[in-house]
Formats: sequence, structure tokens, C-alpha cells
Amino acid sequence: MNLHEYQARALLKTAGIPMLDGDVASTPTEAEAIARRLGGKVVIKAQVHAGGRGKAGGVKLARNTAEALDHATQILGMQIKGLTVNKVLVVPAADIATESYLGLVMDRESQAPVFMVSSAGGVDIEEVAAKTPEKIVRLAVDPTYGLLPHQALTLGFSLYRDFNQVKAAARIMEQLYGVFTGNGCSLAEINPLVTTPAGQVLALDAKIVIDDNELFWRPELGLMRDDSAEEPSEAAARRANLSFIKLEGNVGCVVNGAGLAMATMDLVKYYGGEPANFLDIGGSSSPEKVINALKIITTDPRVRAILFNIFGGITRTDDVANGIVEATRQFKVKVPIVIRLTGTNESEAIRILEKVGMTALSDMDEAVQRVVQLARKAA
Amino acid sequence: MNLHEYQARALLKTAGIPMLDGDVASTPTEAEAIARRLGGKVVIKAQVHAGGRGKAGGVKLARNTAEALDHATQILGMQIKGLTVNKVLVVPAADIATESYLGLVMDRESQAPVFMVSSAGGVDIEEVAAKTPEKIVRLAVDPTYGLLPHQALTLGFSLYRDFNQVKAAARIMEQLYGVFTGNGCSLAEINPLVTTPAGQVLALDAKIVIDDNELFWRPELGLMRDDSAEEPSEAAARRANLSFIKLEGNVGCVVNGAGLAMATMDLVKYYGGEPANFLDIGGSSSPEKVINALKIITTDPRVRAILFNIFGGITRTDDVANGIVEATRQFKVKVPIVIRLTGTNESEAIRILEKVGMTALSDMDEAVQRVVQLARKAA
Amino acid sequence: MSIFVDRNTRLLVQGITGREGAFHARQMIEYGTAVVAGVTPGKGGQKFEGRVPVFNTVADAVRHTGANCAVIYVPPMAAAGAIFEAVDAGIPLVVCITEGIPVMHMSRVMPFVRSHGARLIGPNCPGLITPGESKVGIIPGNICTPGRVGLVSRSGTLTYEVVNQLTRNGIGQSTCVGIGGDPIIGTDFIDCLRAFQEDPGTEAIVMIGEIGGTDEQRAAAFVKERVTKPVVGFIAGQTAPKGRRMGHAGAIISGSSGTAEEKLGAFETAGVDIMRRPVDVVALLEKRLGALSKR
Amino acid sequence: MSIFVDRNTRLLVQGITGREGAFHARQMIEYGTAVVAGVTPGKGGQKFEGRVPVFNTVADAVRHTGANCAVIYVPPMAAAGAIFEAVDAGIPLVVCITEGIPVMHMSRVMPFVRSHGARLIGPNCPGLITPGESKVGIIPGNICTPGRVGLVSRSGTLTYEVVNQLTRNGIGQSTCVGIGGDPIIGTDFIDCLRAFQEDPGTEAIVMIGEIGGTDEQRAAAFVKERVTKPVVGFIAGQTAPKGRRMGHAGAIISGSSGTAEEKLGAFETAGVDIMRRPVDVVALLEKRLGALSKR
Repeated sequence: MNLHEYQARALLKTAGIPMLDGDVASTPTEAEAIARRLGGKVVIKAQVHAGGRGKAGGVKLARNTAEALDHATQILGMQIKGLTVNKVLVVPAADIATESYLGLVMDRESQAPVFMVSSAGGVDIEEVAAKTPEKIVRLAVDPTYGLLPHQALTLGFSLYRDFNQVKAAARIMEQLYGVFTGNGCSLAEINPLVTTPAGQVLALDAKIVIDDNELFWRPELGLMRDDSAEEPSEAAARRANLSFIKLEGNVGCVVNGAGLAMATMDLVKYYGGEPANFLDIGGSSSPEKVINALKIITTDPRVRAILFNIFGGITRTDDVANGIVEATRQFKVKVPIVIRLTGTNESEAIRILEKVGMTALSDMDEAVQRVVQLARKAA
Repeated sequence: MNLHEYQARALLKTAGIPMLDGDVASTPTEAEAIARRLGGKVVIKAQVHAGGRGKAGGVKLARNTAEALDHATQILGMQIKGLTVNKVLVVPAADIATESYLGLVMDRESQAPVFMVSSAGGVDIEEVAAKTPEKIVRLAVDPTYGLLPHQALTLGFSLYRDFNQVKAAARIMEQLYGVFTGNGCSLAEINPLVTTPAGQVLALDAKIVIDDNELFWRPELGLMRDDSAEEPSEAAARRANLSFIKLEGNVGCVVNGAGLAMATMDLVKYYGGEPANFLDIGGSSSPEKVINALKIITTDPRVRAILFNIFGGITRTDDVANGIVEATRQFKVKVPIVIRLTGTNESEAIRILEKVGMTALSDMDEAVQRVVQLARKAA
Repeated sequence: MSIFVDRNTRLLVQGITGREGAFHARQMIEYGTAVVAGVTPGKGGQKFEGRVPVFNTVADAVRHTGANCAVIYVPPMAAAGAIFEAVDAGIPLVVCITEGIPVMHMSRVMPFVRSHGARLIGPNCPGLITPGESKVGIIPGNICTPGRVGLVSRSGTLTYEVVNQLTRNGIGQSTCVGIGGDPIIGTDFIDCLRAFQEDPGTEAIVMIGEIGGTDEQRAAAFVKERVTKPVVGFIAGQTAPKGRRMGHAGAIISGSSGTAEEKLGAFETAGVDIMRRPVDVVALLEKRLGALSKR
Repeated sequence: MSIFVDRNTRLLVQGITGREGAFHARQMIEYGTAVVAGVTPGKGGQKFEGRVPVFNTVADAVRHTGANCAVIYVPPMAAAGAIFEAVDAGIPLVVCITEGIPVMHMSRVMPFVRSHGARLIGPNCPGLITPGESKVGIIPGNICTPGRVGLVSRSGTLTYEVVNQLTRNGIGQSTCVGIGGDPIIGTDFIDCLRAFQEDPGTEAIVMIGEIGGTDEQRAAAFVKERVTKPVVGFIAGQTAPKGRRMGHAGAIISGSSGTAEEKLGAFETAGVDIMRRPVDVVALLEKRLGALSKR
């Protein structure tokens, strides 16, 4: 789960990381009031889960309160990569001497949290990683010992020469590590970490991603989720406990298992089609889940045909068949459905489908070819 | 540093460990008021750092408020092993179904915190350890991982059959481990851990010892120290940063280094004397320390002679000589002093002493024999 | 022959009285796996299905039954603790089926597993099966048949799909291992490739990867250096968008890293035969093995 | 010959610019120890005494100087961190002089030290010295002389007392090791006894223990089983009262355990010659070694 910048800032602030004062606004007048309190010269930043906010006009410098009102009026309500801006963050415009990057990510290869630190901050760190990897210092933290004092200092030395700044940075590393482990993060990033002309070390912008698996333990973090910042069909799927991602194609896919779901999408593409979505109904899928899945997929007007690809292991194919029958009873599905199912209770499933005049295939390749053909015809 | 029972209870309570309500009183009327609030039937417990409170009459059951007043009046102000009782703890008298022992100690051999758990609680656990060691379950906790859930449960199963009690005990283990690591304990003990007839698991009495080396980090714990519960000369020595323990003999000892101090005491005994104290002035000892040491030793009227045994390494023997000279200038030392010093700046030290008519020996054996002789003569 | 599990596997089921645990314990017993014990704290002393003894702790179970493998079906909030318990009790092979364990938990579990010399398979995996000998986990037994092809996969149902193709075409399996779809897993492709390479009962290897991470790339390098047996590979997620978690917590393309193209490129360099479709596995294996494997 | 340190020891001093660190660094340099580097964060780039380079981190120091031993003189609040740093940088021998480190810190340090295969001596110890070759710590060099008696002790000045007796009577030392007076220490009597037993340059061993714990008892058992060289032993604290910490955090009799009697009894059983007084060391060694050792 991605946090908005203002939410990430709040977590960093609680941990004591030095930052400029700032606040979030939902209306231009709120933004204006904050700008006035902060002395007029501020930056207005759109709070959306999309990269490239700056290029899209979502981040603007205001030299005075009046400009702050103008910019906030422009930015609030604007669309960035299909997402509406509902909130802006208002922060003082900082005088900056240096910009660094400071990231902490759960690294799959070292199986541990890894710090990535670079004095080449402020820009896209992936660009730095690709072009000048030697400018990034990486340090894996053994989570059983936590970030050791000398490790934090070493990272600090990699950024600054002034020992007070080194110590300030080391302290921020420790605080960031605390935020990371304390909130079940998979990413916690400060970019840029700046020094002011007076020598102070400050976190200017923050990004935090929470491991979805942590939310069960941490309902208070779950409350930070901003549904309005998501694709509406994806938010609906999440509420229905379906793993769903919307794509641009016209072949709707309902599959059990993430790997098989991806392989199904790939096969649609292989046979010349375009998948409309990724959808995994999971292992022990009830008819209810199938109904919800069909509801969500059929709201996409681009979908021309729907494929069910079910390999019954724990999943009972008769449950799925019942779900399909029940769904088509509840609402009219206007596009053709191709059903492939095999495995647990397969013959029972076929009986259920045949009773309502539906048929099922048992071969995945055949099913995918058929659905691609149907979608093409309907397009 | 030993905590009083009421202080230990406060730490356990903060951690959420279930206990009977109770409070501490400094006067009989305070104790009476607490007893009234608790319903009358209470136990009054002397708060002193001494074992065997019960046998000494420091723990009494009161059947009603009037008896509580009586008992508190008796106990407050009484002497237990030379220590005056200034406070009593008043707790409800619990109905007890079973009594267990639950201890967590920093174990030198396993170099880790070790749980010691026994369903034979309430009595002296060392007696259990000596006579029926099989009744004690020991479990070392790797401090890098902390107490793991299955370890806490296993300890719970070693105490109870009822699964709710097992879970309650496991939770208490986890809480006690938190108290232990969170407060820098070298010992944290619940004895007895009881079950009530209704099945509840409760901590009835608690004992906590804090590692003195932790107090630097934890000034809030240092505030819990009760000077009045210490030998006055030991409290004075502690405030002067001297490592001092009062004994029953008549040969005062001032030594640098703990091992040499013990060996000096042993040698006093070997030659037929009795050491009056253990005193280590430490490594880098200033004249100031020597003055304080002499002040503390000479307040003991039993001391008949004083031995300095200084092996100069880091310790400069001239510093010690200066301290002795300065001390005898500041106050009159009425008993003979035998000085043995060797090592760093030895000849300078001898010069300093000789200037005021003192002499020094260089051999430890000779010095100890001399001081024992002098003490015997003066006795 | 096989890897990791066989006739000598004495299995303990953690969470045997839970809904999932009970269902799959029955399936494993039916398949013929030696399920010697179950563990559910507080239910020690019971018998599962009237014959498998249930214990309060793994240590008790090991002491009384000599279990040498544990499979975990406990909810995500208790799963890391269950792995710690199994490893602490000296179990050398621990298979964790549970999905949804926080990655942070796994990062603390792994040093413990390694320092105790144990092997963890999973979490968030279907387990493994040596057809005809031992099934540990949830892979449907009826789609497998004994043989000489080793299979390792990050996926569940996609594995079944491929295994099913093999079995239907008369190609048996030595062992099928689902290593799991999480970012941090106990056993990776290389571990399995090494084991299959050393297993005299395995003649060819099928490797089913997906987008996210670099495990397949490192595995490909390992194949190039150390594996002399034919390897056939598949990567799921060629049509997956960047930056989105495709169901599996581990199936996510970060920046330009972990894409299907990158992984397929690594396969190609390493001489791994690439399956474009799951069904291709049969033709590719037959080409490499000839009639020999059809035993 | 010697144990742990010798002419090849390349020493790094952590806290070299502090009061204690600077004083003892000078002493060690004067003695002839190869002090190759110092570490004080924030003072990297300076030269100590105009010639020993100071670095910000131990890793930097090791990279530039090839230091293979570290001695720590930093305040107790930073000492555990200093041990972690030295071990993390790959230093195989770390000597911690600092007194007053919380025992809980040490309990977290030790698994790290062990898992990295390093040796820690101390904390709260005087260090060690191989006379004429290398002095690491604070043992006064002038009281030592090269020879063939190995000495291991939990104490500081009591060690000096005994070493002084040896030297004055013409009995030289192979290595003198102060293992420290804390409850949790990195190197114990057994570690040193094993090393002395294996060291061809050591003919006899002096062991100076004190009350508290069971280290001497276990050491005695080790002597009985594994040590063929003569061992002479002393225990300080025969007159110490129970339950009181006698200066050293580790010198405390808990209940009836850790008394001098218990330890002396173990010595007797193991055939360790017991010194009743420090001065006895000379006569006992001369009896066991004859004139041979007087070289």
C-alpha cells in the first residue's frame, strides 16, 4: 500500500526526523491559510499516487500567499495519469545547499532491509542506479541485530564531510530504520535529504510503501488507504478480496492462482489478443467470489469476451461453475464467456454448466484461442 | 541495584502483568486507608532489601482494617537485619489454588537471559534447585531473537494443564521478558505466580535487580534507589564512586583493583586478621578518591589499623601518596596506617610520604603481616 | 530417486486441527505420505482421524514420533512463529504453505533457519511431491506420476498445469517443488537445480519462473556453470505492467528490473530451452530426452 | 612462542584520541607493539603522535593498514557498538578494555562475535601481553619478561602482583591474558588453557580466578581431561560475603554457588596446585618446573 507524501511525512515526524513544517489542504483557501502561516513562500504539491508529478504540473513554487492560492486552485482537482488530485501538501520553500538520496528497501536477494544512499539525490534514483551505480552506497541490515551504530555512521560518512552532518544523517538513518520496521514497510525513502546553507540536515520529501501483509496487524495504517487514489474497479476488487489489476485489452480473464493468471494473460497475447485484466480468485474460491469477479470485469465497457481458466486443486471447479451460473442469473452478461476447467470435481462442474446450456473446455490452449477469436469478432 | 517489591510491582504493572491491586504506605494510617479501600483483608509487607522478611515478622495477614492498622504500626520502624522498615506494601489477601515460580536471570554460562520456571513455587527456589532440580525448567533466550512465541508457550505448558492458564502464563513470560530487557535487569522474578480458585493467573510478589551498569542510560531507574535501605557508609562510598563493602573485621583496606582487593582481604585473614571492608579505589585514582576512602573507613569505630595496598599500573602511586598526605592534613587518623605501594612513580611516592615522616613497604606479604600485628595490638 | 522428500519422510503437520491443515493432512495421508504427528497448542493428547497423535509443541512431537519434516498450515499471524518452532525443535526440512506472512517476519526467520542448518521451502508455496512416495503440501497427487523429470516453480496452479501436461503425455516426475511466490523464500531455484543436478533419479529439469526479482537470472547463470542436465524454462508475466503486484507478493517489476524479457534473455544465454506456452513443455522435453524419459 | 598476539600483531586502537586511548596507545607504541591505526569517528585523516593514521571507521582502517587486532578504549555507552564494528570489519581478535558495559549489551554482542568467527577478550579486562613482542591493553610492560609460563586471570592489578613475583624471581612469561571481571566475557579460562596447552612455547600455566560463576570449575574439569602441562591456581575472594558484588560485576556469590571453596575444591580434584598467597606462585612453579623454566 502506497502512502501519500503527507502521510509518510507524518510517520517520519513521529520518529523525530527533522523536516520543514508543512500541512495538507483539501481546498485552495486551506492551502492559502497554511501558506500564510508558513510565511508565504511555499511549494504546493499534488498528493497522488503517480510518478512525475512535477512534469505534470502538480508541484509548483509560490512566491507569496496569493500565488499559493492560485497554484492550489489549479492543482486541486487536476488529473494526473488518470487520478484526480484531492489534496495538496503545502511546505515552505527551502534554501538548499546539497541534495542526497536515502532509501531503505526490503531486498529480496539479501533477504534483509537494505539502505541505498547517494549524494546524487533529488533526481530519479533509478537513473543514477542505471548510469552511475558507483554513486549509490548499499548496506544490508541484519534484522536480528538492527542497524548498528557504526553502520549508520558509515552511511553518514558516505554523504557528508562535516562530522555534525554525518552524525545528523546517522541519526536520521536510525530513525528511518525505526519507521521502516515499526510500520512494516517494504520501502521508506527520503528524496531529497538536503542540507541547508546553515548546515542543517532535513528530509524534504518522503515516500513510504507498506507491505500489504502487515495491514492485518496494523489496522491504523490501513485507515490511511486512499480509495479515491485507486482505479475504482481495483478498489472494488480489493474490497471483495480479489487480486485484480486493470489493463487496456478486451479479453477479461478470471483465473485461480497468480502464476496461472499471468500465464493466461501471456497466452491471450500469444494468440493475438489483449488481456483486459489480471484477476486471481485465489485458492479456496466460493461462488460469491466468482460473482464479484464477473461483476467487476463486466463493468469495463472495453471487455468483448471473458475467459475462465480454472485448474482445480484446492479450488473446487463445481464452486466456480455454481458461481458462473448464479452470476448470469443475477445480471445479464452481454459478452461471450469461454470456460476452461479441469481438476477437482470437474465432472460435477460440467454437469452444472450443461444444465443451463453452458459448456466447458478442458484444455487451456484451446480455450484461450477460442476467447481471443470471440473478442476479435465482437470488437 | 535491588528494587523494593512495590517498585518491582510498578514495572510489572506497566508491562500489563496481571496483579492484585495494592499500594505502598509510609505511615500506619496510610496503610489503614489502603486496607479499607481494598476491603479490609490484606497482607502488610515490609519493604526492605533483606531476605527472610516473613520469618522476621515483616509480613503479616490482617483480617480487617483495624488489624491492618495494628500490623502496619508494628512493622513500620522495625529493624530487619539491621535495616529500618520505612515503607509497607498493602495488598489484598488472595485466595490461592496453586503457587509457581517464574524467574528470568542473566546467565553468565549461557551468556543470555535464562528463564527458570517451576510449579514448586512460593518457597525458596534455591532449595528447590538444590534438592529437586528436575522440578525447574530452564530455557535460555537468544537475545537477538527475543523470547519466541513457542518458547513462551512451552514454559506455560510446563506450569499448567488448562490451556487458558497456559496462554495466560505465556503472555506473562513475554511481558516479564519485556520488563527484563526494557529495564536492564539482571534478575526479574515473580514468586509466587499463583492461580486463583477461579482460574486466573496472577503475579503475587516480584523481585527485580537492575544491572548497575545500566543506570547511566536509565536515570529514571536510578531515582528508585533507596539510600536509607543501604549501609550508610556504603551509600556514602557509592556517591564518592568507590566500590566499597562493609565487613565485620578491624583491618581497614584501601586497594586498587577488585581482584587485588579481595586477595588483600584474604591475606589479612591468612595472617590471622579480619578485614573491615572491601574497597577498590579503581584504576585512575585521584588524591580526592583516596581522601574519601580514608574518610569512609575511619568512620567505622571497629577499625584498628588501615592498610593501603597499591600496585601502580594506570594508578599513579604518587597520586595515592598525595591523597594520604592530604587526608591526614584534613583530619586526624587515629589508627596506624601501613602503606604498601609499588609500580608507576613509586620513588616519587616514597619521597612524598617521607617528607611527612611516613614510610612505605614494597612487598604485599610484609605489609599485610605488619597491619595485622598493629590491629591486634590496638584491639 | 528424488530430492528433499521420499519414503523416509516422517511428516508432522503444524495446524493439523485447523480447517486447511485438517483437509490437507487427510489428502496427504490418502496419498500415502507418512504423517506421523500433528501439532496444535492446547490440543495435545488428541488423535487426528483417530490415529495421528496431536501434540502441544513441535518439540514434543519430534521426541515422541521422530518426525523429520514439518508442513505448516497456520494463519499468517502465527506462521513465522511456527517456522521458528519447527527449526528450533531440530526439524531439518520445513515446508510453509501459508500465504500472507509479512516480509519483515521472513527477514527475521531466515537467519535463524540458516544458522540452524535447516531448509525452509516457501512460504506461500504449494509444497512438494515425490510422486508415489511422499506428498508434502497441497499439490494434487492425482496429476503427478513417478518419473525422471524434476520440476521447480514459483507458482501453484501454473505448476499443476505443467505437471498435468507432463503426466498426460507419459512424462513422469522425480520431484515437483513449489518454492513460493513471496519476495523472501527459504529455498530458491538454485537450491533445487543443485539438488536435481546431483539426483541420479532426475534426467531433465523444468523451471517455471515469473516476473519480479532476479532469482531466475541467477539460476540461469548457475545452469550455465553447473548444470549438465537439460533444462526447460517458462516465465509467467510477459504482459504484466510495471510496478504492480501481480497477486504474488514477489511478482512485481521494480523499475526496469525483474521483467520477463530480462529473465528469458538470461535463459537463452544459459542454454535453457524456452517454453512460450505451458504446453510446449512436452515437445521440448521429448526433443531433449528422446524416448528414454518415457518410463 | 605465545598465544593470541605476537610480533605479527598489527594493532588498531579504537578511541585513540580519547584520554585513556591516547595514554595507552603511547604506552603500547613505546613497548614496541605495532600500532598501525587508530579509529575515532570524525577525526579521520589526523595522525596520532604524528605517525599513526586515524580513521573514521574500523573498515577504513583495516582497508588501509591491514590491522588484524583491535583494542577498545571507548566509553561504556559506545563500547558494545565498537565491538560490533571491529568484528563486522573482519578483525579476528578484539580486546575490549572498557569497564561498565551493561551485561545485556554483551549478551547481544556475543552471538555476533561467534557467528563471525572472531575472538573477543574482555570486556573489563587489562588486555594481554606477549613479553618482548606485543602488548595489547594496559598491563604494565616493565613488570613482564619473556619466558615459558602462561598466565590467565580474571583480574587486573592482582595479575600484575603475580606477574611481578614471577619476573622478580626470574620466571618469564609466554603470554599473560587478562580475561576480565564481567559476568559475560568473550574468552574464558578454557579458551586460554587450550591455547596454552597447544603452544609449544608454554611449559606451565598460572590461573588466577575469583569468586562468582562457574568458569573456574569448568576450567578445572578441562585441566583434568586435556591439560598435560602443570597448572598453578589462585582464587581471590575467600573472605567475601555472599550476595555482594565485589567490585567486578562478575565477582558475586549467588546463593551457594561461585564460592572460593567450591572453586578451590575443583582445583584440588583436577590436580591444580593451589596458591594460598600470591607469593606462593614462585615456589609452586619452581617445584613443578625445576630449573628449566628459569630461562
